[in-house]
Amino acid sequence: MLGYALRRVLTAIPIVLLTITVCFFILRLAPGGPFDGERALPPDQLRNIRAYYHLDEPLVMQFFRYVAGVAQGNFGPSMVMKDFTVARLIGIGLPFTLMLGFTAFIVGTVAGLVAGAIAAVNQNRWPDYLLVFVVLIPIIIPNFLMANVVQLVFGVYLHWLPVGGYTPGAWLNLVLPVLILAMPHGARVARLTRGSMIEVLGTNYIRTARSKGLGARLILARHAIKPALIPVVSYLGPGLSYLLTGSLVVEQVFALPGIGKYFITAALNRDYGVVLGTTILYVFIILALNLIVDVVYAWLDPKVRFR
Amino acid sequence: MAGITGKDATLTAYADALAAAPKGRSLTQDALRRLSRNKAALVSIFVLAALVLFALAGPYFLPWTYDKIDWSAIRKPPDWVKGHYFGTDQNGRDMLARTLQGTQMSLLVATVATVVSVVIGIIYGAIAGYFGGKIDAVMMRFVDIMYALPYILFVIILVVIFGRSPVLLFVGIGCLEWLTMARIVRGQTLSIKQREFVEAARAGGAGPFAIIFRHVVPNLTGPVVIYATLTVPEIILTESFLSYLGLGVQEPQTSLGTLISFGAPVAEALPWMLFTPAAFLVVMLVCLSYIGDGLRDALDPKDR
Amino acid sequence: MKITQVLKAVATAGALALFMASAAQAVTLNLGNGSEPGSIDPHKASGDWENRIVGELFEGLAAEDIHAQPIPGQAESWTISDDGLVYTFKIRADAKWSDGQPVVAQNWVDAFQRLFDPKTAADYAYLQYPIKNSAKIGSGEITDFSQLGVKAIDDKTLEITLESPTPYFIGALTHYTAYPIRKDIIEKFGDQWTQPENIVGNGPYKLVEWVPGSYLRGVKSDTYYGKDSLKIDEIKWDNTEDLTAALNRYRAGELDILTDFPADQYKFLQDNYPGQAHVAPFLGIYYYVLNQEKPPLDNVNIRKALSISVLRDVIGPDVLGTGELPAYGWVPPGTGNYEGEQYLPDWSKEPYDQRVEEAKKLMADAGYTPDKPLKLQLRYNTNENHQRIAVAIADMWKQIGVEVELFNAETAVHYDALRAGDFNVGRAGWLLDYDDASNTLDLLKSGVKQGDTMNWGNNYGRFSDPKYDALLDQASKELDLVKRAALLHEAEKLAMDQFAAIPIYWYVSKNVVSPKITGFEDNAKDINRVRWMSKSE
Amino acid sequence: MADVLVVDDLDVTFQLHNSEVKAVSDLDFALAEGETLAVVGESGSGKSQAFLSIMGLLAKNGKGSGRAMLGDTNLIGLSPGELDRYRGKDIAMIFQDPMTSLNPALRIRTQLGEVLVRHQGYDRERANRAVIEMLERVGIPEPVKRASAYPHELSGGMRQRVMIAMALLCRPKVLIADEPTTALDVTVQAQMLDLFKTLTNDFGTALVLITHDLGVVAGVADRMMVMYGGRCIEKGPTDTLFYDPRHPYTLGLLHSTPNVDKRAARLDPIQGLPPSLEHLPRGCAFHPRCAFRFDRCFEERPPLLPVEDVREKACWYQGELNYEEVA
Repeated sequence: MLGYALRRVLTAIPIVLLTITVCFFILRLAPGGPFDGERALPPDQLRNIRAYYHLDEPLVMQFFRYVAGVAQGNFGPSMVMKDFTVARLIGIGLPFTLMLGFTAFIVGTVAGLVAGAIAAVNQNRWPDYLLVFVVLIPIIIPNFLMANVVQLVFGVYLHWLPVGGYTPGAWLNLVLPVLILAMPHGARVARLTRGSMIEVLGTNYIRTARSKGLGARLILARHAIKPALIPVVSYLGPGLSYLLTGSLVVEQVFALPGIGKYFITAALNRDYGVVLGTTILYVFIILALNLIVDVVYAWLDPKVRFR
Repeated sequence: MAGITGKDATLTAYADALAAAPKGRSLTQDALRRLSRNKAALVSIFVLAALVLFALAGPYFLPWTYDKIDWSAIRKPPDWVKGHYFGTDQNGRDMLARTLQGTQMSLLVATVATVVSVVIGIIYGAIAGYFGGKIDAVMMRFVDIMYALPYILFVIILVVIFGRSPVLLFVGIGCLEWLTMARIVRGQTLSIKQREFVEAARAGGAGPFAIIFRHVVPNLTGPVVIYATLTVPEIILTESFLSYLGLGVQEPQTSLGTLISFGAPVAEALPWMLFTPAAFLVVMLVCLSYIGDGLRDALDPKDR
Repeated sequence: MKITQVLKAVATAGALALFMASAAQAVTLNLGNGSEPGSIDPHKASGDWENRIVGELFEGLAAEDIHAQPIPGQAESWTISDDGLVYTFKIRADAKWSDGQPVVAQNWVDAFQRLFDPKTAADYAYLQYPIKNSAKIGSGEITDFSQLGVKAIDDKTLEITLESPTPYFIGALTHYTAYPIRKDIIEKFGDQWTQPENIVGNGPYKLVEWVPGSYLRGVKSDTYYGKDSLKIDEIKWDNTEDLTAALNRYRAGELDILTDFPADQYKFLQDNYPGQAHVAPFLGIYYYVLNQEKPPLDNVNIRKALSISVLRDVIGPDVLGTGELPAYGWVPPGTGNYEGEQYLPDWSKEPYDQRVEEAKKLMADAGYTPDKPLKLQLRYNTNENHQRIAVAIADMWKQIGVEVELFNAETAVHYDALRAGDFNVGRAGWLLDYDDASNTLDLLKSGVKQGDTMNWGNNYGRFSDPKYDALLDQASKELDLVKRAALLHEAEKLAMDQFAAIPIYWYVSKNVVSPKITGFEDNAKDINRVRWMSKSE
Repeated sequence: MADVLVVDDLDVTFQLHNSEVKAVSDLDFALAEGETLAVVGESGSGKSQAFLSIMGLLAKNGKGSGRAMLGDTNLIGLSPGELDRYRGKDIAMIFQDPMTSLNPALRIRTQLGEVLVRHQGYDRERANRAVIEMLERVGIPEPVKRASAYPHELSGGMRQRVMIAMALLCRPKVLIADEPTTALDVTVQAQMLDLFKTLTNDFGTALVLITHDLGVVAGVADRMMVMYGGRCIEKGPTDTLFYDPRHPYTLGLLHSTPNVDKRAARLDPIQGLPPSLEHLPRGCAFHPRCAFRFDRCFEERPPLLPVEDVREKACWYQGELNYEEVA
């Protein structure tokens, strides 16, 4: 088990290296640079700045400089947010993004599981039809539209919740962002749970459990949930990845201090260091979470053992 | 994006079923029969077909084209006299005409991306499955890794490089979207290549690709159909996400995502700008979703 | 527990209670600042949203009054030599840094040396290039910083020498590039000196919190000489970028001022929040650059056809919805040091149909008709408003035989292409850095040969006319403001008659101001310092 | 001996899309304490559905009516909650496919122990000991180790033994075994039948053996009930039915089963296909395949009537059954 985890971590290294390499060169091939703003800089000014950030060196040199820096934990400076190093930006934004993401992840997963299970148990009766329809809504409506709508309804019209912004401790400000982030995730979990739960409830071993007179609640809790979770758990990896992309929008619309929106703005501004830094981080987080998901998977499905 | 509709789980289960019951054709026929009994799915098919037809043919019957500016009606609510049945945008262009054009564009990019991913998926999966062994292990490990990557980030980088050529962009998205298809095809190939008739074909000198296309691909109708119903909405939503980021298609062309991302901020001031494209998107995706659900139920060999 | 600990605890609790009590009364201004500041280092800042922060944390020799006109700031008075070249500033005796140290003349010497130091790589250093030897230091030609025209005579007396007389120089000193800095602090903290825990400023507010991606918070500085007249105790600069989201936050009462709003909501705001949306003339021009280096736009008649067939009157009121005024000239109305009549070409007074006919004829003469159209690529950076204008203008040009391909790209790519001359028609805009006509007219100056390359600066269209350059040169040496203005007017007419670019509209500033706020006066620079504002609950 | 289960007038109907199908009609039988009853029929004859309805395990669209008295309680029509007081305790069931009937995600110990915890109020530890004891009893080697195993770690025969152990943990009065040996190897089948015999004897449990395989019935069952088209068409002591079948279908079954009767020189399947329950033939459901049919068989359904003291059959034909005619 430990050896397995270790091997997984080791395989992560080439993946991260590959990601860095691809992103680095792709970004540099893209037209435009971090200093192509609305106003032309005088050539000597531009030369100064380029020298300051080592952009005047050959690309390969820059690449090795960057990789060497990353190996020492130095992600370099941000070329657009000049008062920050990439590491500091990430250091401030990451805890928030993780907190937001995990809260939404947990809320969405739990709500999705419950909703999916309720729908499955009531298959082809009104709670099922209702849930199947309700659950469609967050999946098909783009989240930026949804975010605008909830801001208007709950913030502007009803004055129930703050519309945006966040200061540490102001958890009310997180209700809407978490909602927007959690809804599509929860909806997908619900759909998957419903499907797999219906399948599990139709299996022979559930019939066996019923024949043992265990009672509906125990059957659901002990016999149905674990196997029904298997497809759900295998979705959680891609689902997390999707939560991250969702957090881009949510952070932007709700003015939250996470790292999600840096990625987009940095990609558009060609803030090379920030794009690379956030990408590496994302890949790491996702690989780590996939490892966790795999461990949970093995716990759920005894047939899977660590090889 | 991978997993928006949970298609992996669905399709993997279905592929297992296919591998277990290799009579692919009759399974598919069976499924169609079952599908025809699913009222929600049937209605959805008709509505979707009508919508697509309207999107394709509608523009020929409208008084305005999608790029024609009506200087006398800038940002005006619906006006039946002038023929702006769903109002105009801030450039005085007819919203209905633009929505129809946007629907065409969204369907086009979704189709392109889906076709690309199906093709790549079949080729990749078939190679992995047919040659097996080390090659298979390495290729499938690569797929696992790809699943782990946050590939919306790569999409954004692609957009940044490719600029705004929508077709090129969605070829790019298709190139990232093929993983599920590859897994299924591999599974199919693995099970089919064990069969006697494949041995016979091989003895008769048939090459791997002949075998794959004659014996594996015909069994994939079902998965491909489901895959398409589930992938199309994903791509449409991805496109709308990119539009929101300002990375959508070039004017005067438009897409549903672009229209919605312009309509969302003016939901109160110019509601008609949001309503029309949003209604099209919602109807289209609800239909696709019910069709997908219907197919999933229909193709599940366990008749519940 | 030891007695000291008890005392400490009591003291802390007391302080906390006091803090909370004062916090309850503290007047906080929630300012929707519209964007994440890239830097609040006065030498690295580059946007108006950064200015709104930096300008409260620091103060220059001159500051802006409620109408954004220069008034004495850290310098209580100054004298200008008769030749207009030497400025001597008397720094206020009570000017202090937020750590209590007095503000001294040397702080400006340090600041300007750092500003022009190539190693600082300051984007906007050129704004202070009127200062003697500054440009040469910036380009690395002079490495001895002591040759810079900034000298500390004594602790409270600063002398600045210019290259040539510059009528707007006091105005330029209100810009953040002319703020003083604390060299010791920068040396001590390096790149991190602008972080709240390190920064030392001399402005009315001091930074206490910076949450990237969300907000910055400043509180009244105890050491500011005018602290007693400040009505706002605390400023929260909010970074919400999404205009609709920011407006929603305003409507919910979370923000007091928005420094931009979606143009489409203007009517909605007027109807539902009367008097709160402020739209005012703003020193800036929105224009299309025409690439005059290569055909077909090297042909002045085609440029003319393109320009006169643009119906500018519909752009502001209808397409944008905020009523921007049509632009026919190159210098925004109301720009300083520009006495005289606004440039208005004759064709602008003709009816539009007649202009279209004339344009058609011009195009036909050049060999283009609607059947055999001229194909042009129109580039704009991704933005809904730019897009709308491009769509509208493409349609206007269609009738005269021009087929436009629209091409949008993100800002970095757009300007990269413009600078490389890789376009036909490109969208651009210019907001004046300082209130002087030369600031826009310089945009059309010919390129300067530097080494092997031509530096065209912001003259993306590469309009080049020696007569024009000569006029500007002459004006820059002219001490008499009236004569200078006449020369500049002549230059403007010269360029516009050759259709050096297509001006489209004059910018407006768009603010939303809560009725609770007083002391917010619309002005042409769109600079509204918080020190003049107050807020009622 | 007292009857432990008395079934009376049992009907099972399924609601289809726009029709109703009767899977079981008018089933009557009684099961005495410790007795073994074999229920024989082809697939679709309703034999499984009848017992699933007694266990309350019908699919959602199925419904049972009539009486199935377990002691004083009618199991038919009880709510699942009420049924749970009897299921697994007084009446237990074993299913055809041991491979899928155990929960793959739970240890054997858990799946067995929970029955005792639920019905006998044992604590975990005591349940564990009882489980290991029972595993040993059903012939599982190394029961302590196996108890901690997951189902996929056991062979098919082993799993069926586990199923038997599970069903017998509470020493139920009635054990219903639905094709318990079909999925197993022939050698294992025999061992399994032996085990059934021994254990039901030991515990005094009445056994219902549902099967299509007469070979299974021969050595084990005391009585036998043959079903066709959802009805019982012949029942009586196993020996008498084997050596002297009175219903043409029973006769056909005997001759289509290998290794049962030395009289059968050849192995002959019954001609034709079992009927679809949705479209049962008029009259006797078996008449399309019957060699002895005559006019009446087409028109009227024969009732189940006593033939001799101990046996009943549902057939109009009263003459002697000559096997050669069937063939």
